[in-house]
Amino acid sequence: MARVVVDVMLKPEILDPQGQAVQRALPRLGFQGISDVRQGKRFELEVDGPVDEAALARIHEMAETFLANTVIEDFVVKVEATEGAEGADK
Amino acid sequence: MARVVVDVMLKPEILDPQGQAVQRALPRLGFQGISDVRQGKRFELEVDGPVDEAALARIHEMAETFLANTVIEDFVVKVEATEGAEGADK
Amino acid sequence: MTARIGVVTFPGTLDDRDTQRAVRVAGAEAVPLWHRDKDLKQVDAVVLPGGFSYGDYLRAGAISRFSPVMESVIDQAKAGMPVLGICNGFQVLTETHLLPGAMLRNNHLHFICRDQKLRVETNSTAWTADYEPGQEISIPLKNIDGRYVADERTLDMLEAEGRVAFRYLDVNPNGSLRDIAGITNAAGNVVGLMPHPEHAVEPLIGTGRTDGLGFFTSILKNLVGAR
Amino acid sequence: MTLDTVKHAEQTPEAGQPWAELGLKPDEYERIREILGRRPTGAELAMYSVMWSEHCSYKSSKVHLKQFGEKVPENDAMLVGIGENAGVVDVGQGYAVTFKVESHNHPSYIEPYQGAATGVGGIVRDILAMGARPVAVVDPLRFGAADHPDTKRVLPGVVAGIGGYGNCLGLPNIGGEVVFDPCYQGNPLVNAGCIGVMKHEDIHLAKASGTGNKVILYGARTGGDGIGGVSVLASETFESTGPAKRPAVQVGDPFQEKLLIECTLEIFAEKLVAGIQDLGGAGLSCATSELASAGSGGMRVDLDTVPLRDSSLSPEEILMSESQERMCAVVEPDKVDRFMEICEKWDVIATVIGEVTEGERLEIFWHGEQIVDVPPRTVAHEGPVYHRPYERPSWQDALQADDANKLARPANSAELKEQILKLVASPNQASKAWITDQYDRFVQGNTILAQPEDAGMVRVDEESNLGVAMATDGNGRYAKLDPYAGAQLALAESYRNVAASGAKPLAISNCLNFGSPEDPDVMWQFAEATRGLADGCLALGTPVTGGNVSLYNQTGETAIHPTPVVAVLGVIDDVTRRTPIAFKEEGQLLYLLGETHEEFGGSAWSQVVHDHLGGLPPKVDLERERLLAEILISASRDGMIDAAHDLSDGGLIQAIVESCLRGGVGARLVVPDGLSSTGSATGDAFTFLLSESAGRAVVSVPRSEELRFTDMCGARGLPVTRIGVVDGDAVEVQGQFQLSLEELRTAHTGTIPELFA
Ligand SMILES: Nc1ncnc2c1ncn2[C@@H]1O[C@H](COP(=O)(O)OP(=O)(O)O)[C@@H](O)[C@H]1O
Ligand SMILES: [Mg+2]
Repeated sequence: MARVVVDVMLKPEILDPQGQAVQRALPRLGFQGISDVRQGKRFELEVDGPVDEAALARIHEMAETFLANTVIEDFVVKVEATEGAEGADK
Repeated sequence: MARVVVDVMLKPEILDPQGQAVQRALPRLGFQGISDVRQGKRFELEVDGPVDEAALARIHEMAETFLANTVIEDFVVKVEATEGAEGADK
Repeated sequence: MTARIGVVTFPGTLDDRDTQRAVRVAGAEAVPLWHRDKDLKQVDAVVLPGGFSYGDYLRAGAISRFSPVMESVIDQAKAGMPVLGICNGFQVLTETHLLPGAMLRNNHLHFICRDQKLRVETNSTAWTADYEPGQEISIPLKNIDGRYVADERTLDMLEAEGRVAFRYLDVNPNGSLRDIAGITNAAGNVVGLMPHPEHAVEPLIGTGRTDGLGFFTSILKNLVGAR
Repeated sequence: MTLDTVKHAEQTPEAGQPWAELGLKPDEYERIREILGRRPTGAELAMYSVMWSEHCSYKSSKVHLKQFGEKVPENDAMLVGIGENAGVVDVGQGYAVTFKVESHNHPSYIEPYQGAATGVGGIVRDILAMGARPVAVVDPLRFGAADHPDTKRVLPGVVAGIGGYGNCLGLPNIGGEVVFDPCYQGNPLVNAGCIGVMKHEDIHLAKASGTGNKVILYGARTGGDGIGGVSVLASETFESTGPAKRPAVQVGDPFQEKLLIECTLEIFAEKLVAGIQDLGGAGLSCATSELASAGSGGMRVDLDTVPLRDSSLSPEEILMSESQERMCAVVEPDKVDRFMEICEKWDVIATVIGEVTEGERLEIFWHGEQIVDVPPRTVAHEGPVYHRPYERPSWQDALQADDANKLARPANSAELKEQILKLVASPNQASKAWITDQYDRFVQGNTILAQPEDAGMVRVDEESNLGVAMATDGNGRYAKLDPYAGAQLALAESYRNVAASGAKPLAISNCLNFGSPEDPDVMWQFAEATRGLADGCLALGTPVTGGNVSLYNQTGETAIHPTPVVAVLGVIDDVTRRTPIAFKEEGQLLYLLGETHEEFGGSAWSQVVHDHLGGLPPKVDLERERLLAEILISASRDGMIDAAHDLSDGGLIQAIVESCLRGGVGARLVVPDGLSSTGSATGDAFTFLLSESAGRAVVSVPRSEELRFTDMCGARGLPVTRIGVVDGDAVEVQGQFQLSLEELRTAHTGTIPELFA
C-alpha cells in the first residue's frame, strides 16, 4: 500500500483571504519576514495495490474532476511511500 | 527568497469528516481502490531572507502555536526552494 | 392543474421544506425529489435548495453534483427545463458547469446572515419575470462560501449578454466580483443566486417582507402560461 | 495484554487497579468492590469511574438540585420532568416542547471551535432523543476581558464553532448572551441550549424494556477521540485526562448529525423504537447503563460488534469513547429490518450490538468473554452523593458593604452624556450583531423573533400560528454579590424577556456554572443560588424541567463568578401578536412600567465607569415580575402596545437606545419627578437613566390606546409613568443632553467588530 498526496491550491490570480488573514496575523504574534501566505488543501490518499502509471493516471483524473475545481484551483499529485510499503511494492 | 510549506493534518485518531466524505464519494464517481482519505491544510509561506536554522525554528514555533492546534493536529515543515531561489541561497 | 415544482433533497440539504412551503404559498404544487432517484417525477421545474449538502465538505456543492438526481437535472436543464439554484443550489450549479464561475469562502471568512438588498438586473429569465428590471428587493442572505468568482473574460461575457441576474446593493457582503449575487444561463431557464427568496414569502417570518415571492410566482406564470 | 474478564477479576482479587488515576476516591473504589462482591474488571472500572464523575453523577450538586423536584409550583403544563434527557411541557393544540441548556466550558477553552461545535451537537441530540424535531438553538456565552489577547483566540473560535455546527444542522439560532468579565479569562463559559417540538404522542423516553428487544447503535463510528473528555469536563485540573495520547476534545461532524436527525425523525414517525438515548458524555457506558437502569429488564451487549474508526481501541476505550453523532435505540425484533432500511436511506451506519434480557444485570461481552456484569442502577443512578461542606465566605460582608450607590456620579449633564456614550459602547452593552450575524436565524422559515429581540420566537404551527419563545439570562456580577438574589434576578430577567415578547412563560431550564465544589465558599454560592432559583420558580409558577451543572470552573484557586444561567420557555397562541423591541411610529408614547430605585450594585455603570463590583444587587420582587408579565402579555394580545423592551443591565437608557436603533427613530424623554437622587448633581436623571432596578419594562403605546393601557395598569396596580415620546433622529433627555442616532449607532455597533473582526 502506498500514499499519494494531492495538493490543491487556489490559482495565483484568485484572492486567498484565508492565507491573507494568516499573514496579517503573523507580525502581531511576533513573526516577521513572511512576505506571503497561501492556504490550500492537502489530500492524503491511501492506495490499495501498486501505484503504477495507470493508478496515477486515475488519481490525476480524480484530482482534475473532483478534488480540485480547475476553474479556480491548481493541483499537484505526488507519490509518498509509506513505511513498509516500499518492500511490498517490489 | 524561498518557500516553506507547512502541512497540517488532523491527528490519526481524530475524526476527519471531510476526508471521510471524499472517500465515500469516490466509488460513486467510479474511482475504486482508495482505502482512506485524509484532508488537511497546506500553507505556503514565502520567506524573506535565508531559510537558515533560525528561520526554520521560528516557522516551527509558528506552526506549533498558530497554524496548527496540536491538541488535534500534527504538522510538518518542509523547505521547498522556489525558482531562482537556489542560487540566491548559496 | 397547477405547475409541479420539484424540490431536491440531498443529504445535508436544509431549506427543502422551506422551499416547498414557498412553492405552495405561490400556489404551485411542491414535489419532493430525492438525490438517489434519477426520476424527476414529471415536474415542470426544479429548485435546488440551500443547505450544506454533504456538509459542504471538499467544496460546497462538489459532492452533490455527482448524485443520480443531478444527472437528470443536468439533462433536463440543457433541454430547457427551468432550474433555480439557491445558495447551496447555486454552488451545485457552478460545480456542474451549468452556470459559469465558482463560489469561494467569503472574503471576511465568516458565515454571514443578513437582510440583503439586491437589484434584479433582468426579468427575462424563467424565475424573474414578475420583477421589473432594476427592481430593488431585500431578502435574507446566509452563507460562508458566497464569494462569486470567474475570470475576466467570463465576467465580461456575462455582463455583455445581460446574464448578471442579481447584484448586491449597499454592501457587497462577501467580496463577490462585480457585486454579483446571481446569474443565469444564456437561455434564461437556469438561474442561481446566493440569497434566499424562499425565506421572504410570508409577512412576519424572518425579515417580515415578501420580496422573494416573485421568484415562485414568476415560474408559475411562466409554466402555466406556456401550457 | 490479557483481557480482564469477569472470571479473571474473580481469580485475581488483589490485582492493582488505576482507580485513582481515573478520578475515583478510595471509598468510591471500595463501594464498587462492595457492589460487585469482587474487584471490578477494567471495563467495569472505566464505566464506574466515568459515570461517577462529577459531570455524570452530579455527586456534589444532587443534594441541592433536589429542591427543584420538591418545590414544584402548580403547573399542568409539565409532561416530563427532571431526570430524562430533557423536560417536556405542553404548549397546547396537542404540541409538546422540550428544551434544555448544557455547558461545554472546558473543551471550548482547549479547542474553541470544536469544543463549542460539539457542545451544540450534544444538546441537539438530547432534544432529539425525546422524540422531538429540534427547531432552534440558543447560546449563552461568557468570555474573559474583551481586550485580552486570549479572548481573541477563544471568542472567534467559539462563535465560529457554534455557527459552523448549528448552521450546518439547519437550526435557527434565536438567542443567547455574550458577556465579558476577567473572571472568565482562563475559563470561558460556553452554554448551548436547544428547543424541540413534537406531538404529545411522540414523546420518547430513555429506557430499555421488553425482553428480546434489540439494542441498536447508530450514527458515527466509534473512535478514540474524546476518551477522557468526561474527566476533563469535571476533573480537578486540565491535566488528568485519562489514558494518555487520547485527546480530550472531540471533533464534530455536523453533516453526520443532520443525517442522524432526519433519520431518527423518520424512525419516530414510523413508531419503530421502544426506547432511545443519545450518546454524549461517557458514551456507551452512559447510554447502556442509563437505558438498562431506567427499563425493566437487563441488557446484554456484544462490544466487539461496535463499528470502529480505529481498530486498536480496547474494550475500555470503546466504552468510554465520546465520539460524537451517535444514538442508541431499543427496537422490537420485527421492526429491526425497517429500522435498518431507514438508516440505509440516510447513509447512517446502524448495528445491533445487544438485546434486552430477562435478568437485572448489564452484561457486556468482548468476543464471547464477559467483561462487565453489573447492576445498571449502581452505575447510572445510584452513584455517590456528597454533602460538601459550605459556608458563607468570609469576604461576603465586606463585598456587600462596598456600596456602589456611593460611587462618584457624573458631575454635570455633559459628564452624564459622556458616561452614557461610553456605556452603550462598552463590550458588554455593545451590539453583538457581529457575532449573531454568523448564525443562521432564518433557516426552517419559522423565525418570528431572533437577536437582538428580548426573546427568540419561532412559529410551531403554520395554520394556527401557535409559537414558542425563549430567553436565557444570567448575571454573574449580581450573583457574586448575593447568589440567592442573583439566581432569582437571572430567572426574573429571562421571564421578563419572554413576557416582553408577548409570550406566556411556562417553564425553565438552567445551566449552573460554578467553581470548585471542594471550596466551601463556592459550595455556599451554589447552595444559595439553587435555593434562590427553586424559591423563585415556586413564586413565578415556572417549574424547572431540567438543566445542567458545570463545576470546577476556575483558574488555579480563583473561581469564576457564580453564574447560574436560566432559560425560560414561553408560549404564544398567535405569533402575529408578538411584540418586538423596535420603536417605529413617531408620536407614540413611551411608558415606563415598574418602579425605579437607586440600585447600582453590580450595575453596568459601576463596571464601565468605575470598574467596581460591590454592594447589593437590585431588589427582587417576584410578585411584581408576575404582574408586569401579565400586563405585557395582555397588552400585546389586545394590541395596546407596538413595542416593548425589558430593562436590565445598563438600565433605562440602554433599553431606549436599543429600541431606537432597532427601529431607526429617536426618542424624547422627560425625567419624571420623585426619584431619589442623593448627592447627584445631575439630579434624578442619573438614577432614571442608569439604575438597574428589576421588574421594569418600557413600552411604546399608540395614542389611540393610551387610555385603555394606563387604565389597565392602574386597575391592576402596576406603577406606570409616561416618560416621553418616539420622535426625531436623536435620543434626547430634556434638560440634560441629546445624542444623535448616528453617534449612538457608531458607538454601539463599532466595538465588537473593532475587537474581533
Ligand atoms: N441544574 C439542574 N437542574 C435541574 N435538573 C438538572 C440540573 N442539572 C441536571 N439536571 C437533570 O439531571 C439529569 C441528568 O443530567 P445530564 O447528565 O446533563 O443529562 P444527559 O445525560 O442527558 O447529558 C437531566 O434530566 C437533567 O435535566
Ligand atoms: Mg442525554
